[in-house]
Amino acid sequence: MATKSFADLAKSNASKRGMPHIRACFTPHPVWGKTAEQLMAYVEGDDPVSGKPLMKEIIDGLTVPLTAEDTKTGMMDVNVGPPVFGPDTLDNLQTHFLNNGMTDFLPVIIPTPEKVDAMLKGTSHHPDEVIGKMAAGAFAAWTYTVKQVAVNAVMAGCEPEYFPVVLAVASSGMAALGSSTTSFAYSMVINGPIRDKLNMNYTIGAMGPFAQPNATIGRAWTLVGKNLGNGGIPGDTYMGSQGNNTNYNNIVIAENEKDSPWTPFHVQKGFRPEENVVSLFSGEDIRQGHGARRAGVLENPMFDDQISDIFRTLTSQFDALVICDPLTVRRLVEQGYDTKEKLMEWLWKNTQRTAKDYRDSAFVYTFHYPRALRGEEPYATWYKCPEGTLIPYWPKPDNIVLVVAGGQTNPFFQVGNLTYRVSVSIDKWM
Amino acid sequence: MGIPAAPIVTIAFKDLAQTNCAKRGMPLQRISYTPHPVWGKTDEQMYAYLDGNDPVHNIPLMKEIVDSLTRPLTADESKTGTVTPPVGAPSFTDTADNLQQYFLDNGMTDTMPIIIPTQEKVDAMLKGTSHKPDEVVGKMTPAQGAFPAWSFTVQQCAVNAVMAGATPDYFPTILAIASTGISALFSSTNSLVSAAVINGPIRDKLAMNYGIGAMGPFNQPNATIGRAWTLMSRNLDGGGICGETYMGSQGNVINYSNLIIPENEKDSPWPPFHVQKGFKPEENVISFFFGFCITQGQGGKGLGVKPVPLYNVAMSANCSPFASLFGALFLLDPLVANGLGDLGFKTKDSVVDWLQKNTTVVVKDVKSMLFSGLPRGPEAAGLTDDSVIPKWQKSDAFNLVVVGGQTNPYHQLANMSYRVSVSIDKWI
Amino acid sequence: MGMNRRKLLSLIGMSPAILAGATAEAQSKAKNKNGRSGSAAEVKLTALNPRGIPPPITLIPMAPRLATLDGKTVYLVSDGFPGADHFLDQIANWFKKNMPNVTTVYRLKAGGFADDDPKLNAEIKEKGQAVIMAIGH
Amino acid sequence: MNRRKLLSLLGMSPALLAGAELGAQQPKAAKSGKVPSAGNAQFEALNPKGSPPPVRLIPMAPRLNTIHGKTIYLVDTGFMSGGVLLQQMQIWFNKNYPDVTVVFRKKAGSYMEDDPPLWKEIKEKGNAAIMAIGH
Repeated sequence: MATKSFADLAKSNASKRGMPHIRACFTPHPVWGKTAEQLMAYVEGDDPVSGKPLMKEIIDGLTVPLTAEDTKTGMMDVNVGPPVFGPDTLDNLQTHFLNNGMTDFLPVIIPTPEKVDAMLKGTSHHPDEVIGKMAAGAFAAWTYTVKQVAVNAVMAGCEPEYFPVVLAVASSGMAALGSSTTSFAYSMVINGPIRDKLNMNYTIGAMGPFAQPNATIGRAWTLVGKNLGNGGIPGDTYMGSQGNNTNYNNIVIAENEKDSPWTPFHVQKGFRPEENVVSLFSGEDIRQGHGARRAGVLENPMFDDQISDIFRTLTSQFDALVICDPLTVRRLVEQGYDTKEKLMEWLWKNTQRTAKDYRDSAFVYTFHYPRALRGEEPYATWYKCPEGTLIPYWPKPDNIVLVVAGGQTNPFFQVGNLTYRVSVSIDKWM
Repeated sequence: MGIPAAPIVTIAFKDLAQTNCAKRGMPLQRISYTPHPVWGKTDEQMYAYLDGNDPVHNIPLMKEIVDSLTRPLTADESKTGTVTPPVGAPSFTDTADNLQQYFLDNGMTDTMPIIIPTQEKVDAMLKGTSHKPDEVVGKMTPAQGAFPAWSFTVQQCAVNAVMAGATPDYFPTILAIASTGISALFSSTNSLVSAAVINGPIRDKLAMNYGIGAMGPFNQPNATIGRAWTLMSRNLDGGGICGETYMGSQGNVINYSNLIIPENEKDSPWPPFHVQKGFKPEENVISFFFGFCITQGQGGKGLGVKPVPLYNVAMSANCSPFASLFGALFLLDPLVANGLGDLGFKTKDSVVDWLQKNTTVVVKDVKSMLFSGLPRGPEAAGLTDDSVIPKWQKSDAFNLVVVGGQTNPYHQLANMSYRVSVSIDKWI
Repeated sequence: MGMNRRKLLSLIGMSPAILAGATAEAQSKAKNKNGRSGSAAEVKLTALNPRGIPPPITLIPMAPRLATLDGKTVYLVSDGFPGADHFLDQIANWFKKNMPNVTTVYRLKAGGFADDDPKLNAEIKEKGQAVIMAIGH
Repeated sequence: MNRRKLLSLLGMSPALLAGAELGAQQPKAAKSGKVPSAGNAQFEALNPKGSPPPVRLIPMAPRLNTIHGKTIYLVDTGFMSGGVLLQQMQIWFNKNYPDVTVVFRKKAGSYMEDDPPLWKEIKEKGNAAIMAIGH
């Protein structure tokens, strides 16, 4: 029994898991926040989807004998259409891709065999090599080959030199359009010489629509999520109630290594400086640092304090990805933070809240409380200690990621409420 | 002024200074540069700038300044008359692939694939409006006062609309956007962003998405109207050139497609946004917002485990990351709008009044902020460090719009202020 | 400092390719990396220019230079960006040390970065012979 | 439920389902009538989709002939207020089916996690289960 908003999802999910005729029934939506009386009215009322009395439908579902269809066994293939569309005009192909949910509703480069072959020259891997599995949310994971990724890279507008980065991202299996009622955001940080080889932008306008590699690699991740992971179908494999604008191109950050005195992010994760690496994040959003309590102070701006101040506005269900302009980093180094680790440690120690505020947060109850019950630390302690105890926002300093990007027109920083997931070598896909 | 002047600019603004001088009629101005920044440097460090070299011309800075005030002018430096910067040929002819490359290489796109704007496609787009192709729609500049405003015609808007992937029945909305002259790529060292809320029957006529995934990449009108705005902000006013007409130090991902928000009027308990602004319900209207960023509204407390979530408390708490330079634009899922009704907030004004009074800051926390929003003049009398005051003095800093597919009672919150509403019907 | 037309106009934010007004063909021939030249791919299209109409620019002749700064009064003007006042103080110190008979006068321009300050301009015109202005961050 | 409706539930649009050649269901010519010479040049495009795994069908468990005298488990998956809804259902059963034994249980872990001990208990002591999922 689910709520009305999940009707399509419930039926399609049941089908995908092998029970297409499951007798699901629905109550009005939502249940959360309704009083006992309002919920009794749900029980005594009708199923808003079928129009029949809810309880009668439940009892029938448990007692009406099964049909032949209900007891079928065996395997059922899922059809994704022909390997090739056309021949047809460019306009008709553009319309076909658009009308069949294979795009982000913006124009694509039509993936002709010539263009896909040109893209495949960007890697040494064989076109038929299966490189990953991807599932949008709790659905069956689809598999995909180098060539299938290449089709999506062409559509996004990538050049063949970008293909190893797209392959590295696709090989992670991390869907860019995960399905949850929360509208998630996704980010990738790129390190190593490839940033300059591809002419990525990590200075003025770094995260904006100003550089082809940044834009099209980010966009390819969304198209891969849609076409290779069957994600992004509103009401079915995408349930984000309001949607997230960053899903168009995702938050692509090439670290500004040359203007940064700190170790690059991939070296922190154990890679050598000359290796090309892409690191993936997922979470809520990205906000600017202007709301910090000492933002814009002229003398001695104390950016450590400002960053910590913004942290208290995040949800600790996700970690923090801080993107500092080199000017901000220069001030932080002058304050004594000559390494990222020193600042991560200070931020972790000095961003605290009471155990009561922690337990009050909705997300924490849904995701951390069950882990606390199983005795998993630090959640068990955070749920047992007295309400007034000051506890850190995150379990450890590593939950805070510092990355440098910006063109030094002003000492700014932005904070993503985003969790580090995985780093993948790009060189492996050259 | 008729008196020789020697401008000194920090090196980060080199391109901007040169092109700005050129655009204002003095392309050969003798500019000197210091290392960047000056802000926050000690007196000794600054004196070292003077003793050192101009990092661009590699000659001693002070010697250069004195020289630029005394070395006689060249002929070019005293020229008068006018010059019109060219914008290239009216059309370009090549294969589809080469044109795609040409538009990209010459900074006419957002670096992503476009629909090649052929005459046929532009003529088809022009059928979306009754206005003549050569009618001047308005003026636009990447930043008021900093750059001269360009003008543009219906046809030039149509070219950008085709490139974005829009269809002719989206064109009136795109023209309405252009007519405001608001650039989506506003140039400031801050990386600012724009939003546009759409009201009226046109939302359903164009099958816009105001349900599940409304602000994500799941709908053609939402996506292409927003993208057209960015393309127009590049091409119609020479904007979006990093280091010259776009100075955002880190850039902002929202600039790709901007926040195009069709309001979910049918599931909302309140009058639509445009009716609040004095338009009739059946009018098609687009309202503009401008600011720093948008958050998922999950950080604040108040959405706790209590049986009935305190939406108003959560909304107020979620304002904490924002500076008061811009206001708070709440994008409420219908579940939250209706949930507020259950909590006794029957009208938008009742919510806004509660928020304005209860979203507070302590004076000592904000007084050192550049954008502190502290009241000046009489209201500031009697304020001490520990006084608790509203974060925003006036309730028009708060705007509420309903959008979402009711899969969860969430709200998103943009640190943005309302600017203007314009009619779309005018451009049909 | 002679400046040819291309360099001058490229300063106004136009990339050279557009300046020359050349057709796309000449520009992107080398860049056609996108696969074989089958007949369909070679078909030519004509695309319209998406740009708006920039206003004409009135050239302003630069003011005649001074023969020398000795004995002159130089106004040091800040546009109000943080640190500019300190910076201009150092310039005043430099003049005191290296060109003692140059008189420097510090003024903060009124209004925001981009606002004009006619009152200040009038004062400078009346009492000063040169200006050094600090702009930026 | 015909094959088309079933498969469209799997997120495939009808056009794809039919696997029809694109050419076969040609959208009408460009609206502007005169089709430009370059515009009708023909191309092929590759399908960008990945490869979904086949789905293993699971037969549904045989139904009860009646719920009278039976034991029904009400399982709360941990969604906000889900438990409150099921408690109302318990009251409803007590009023309308007094001879039906109703057992309320909260599934362990967050909503996507399995709870084998609970399934085992329901299998042993229960005859049917009603599960509340969603917000």
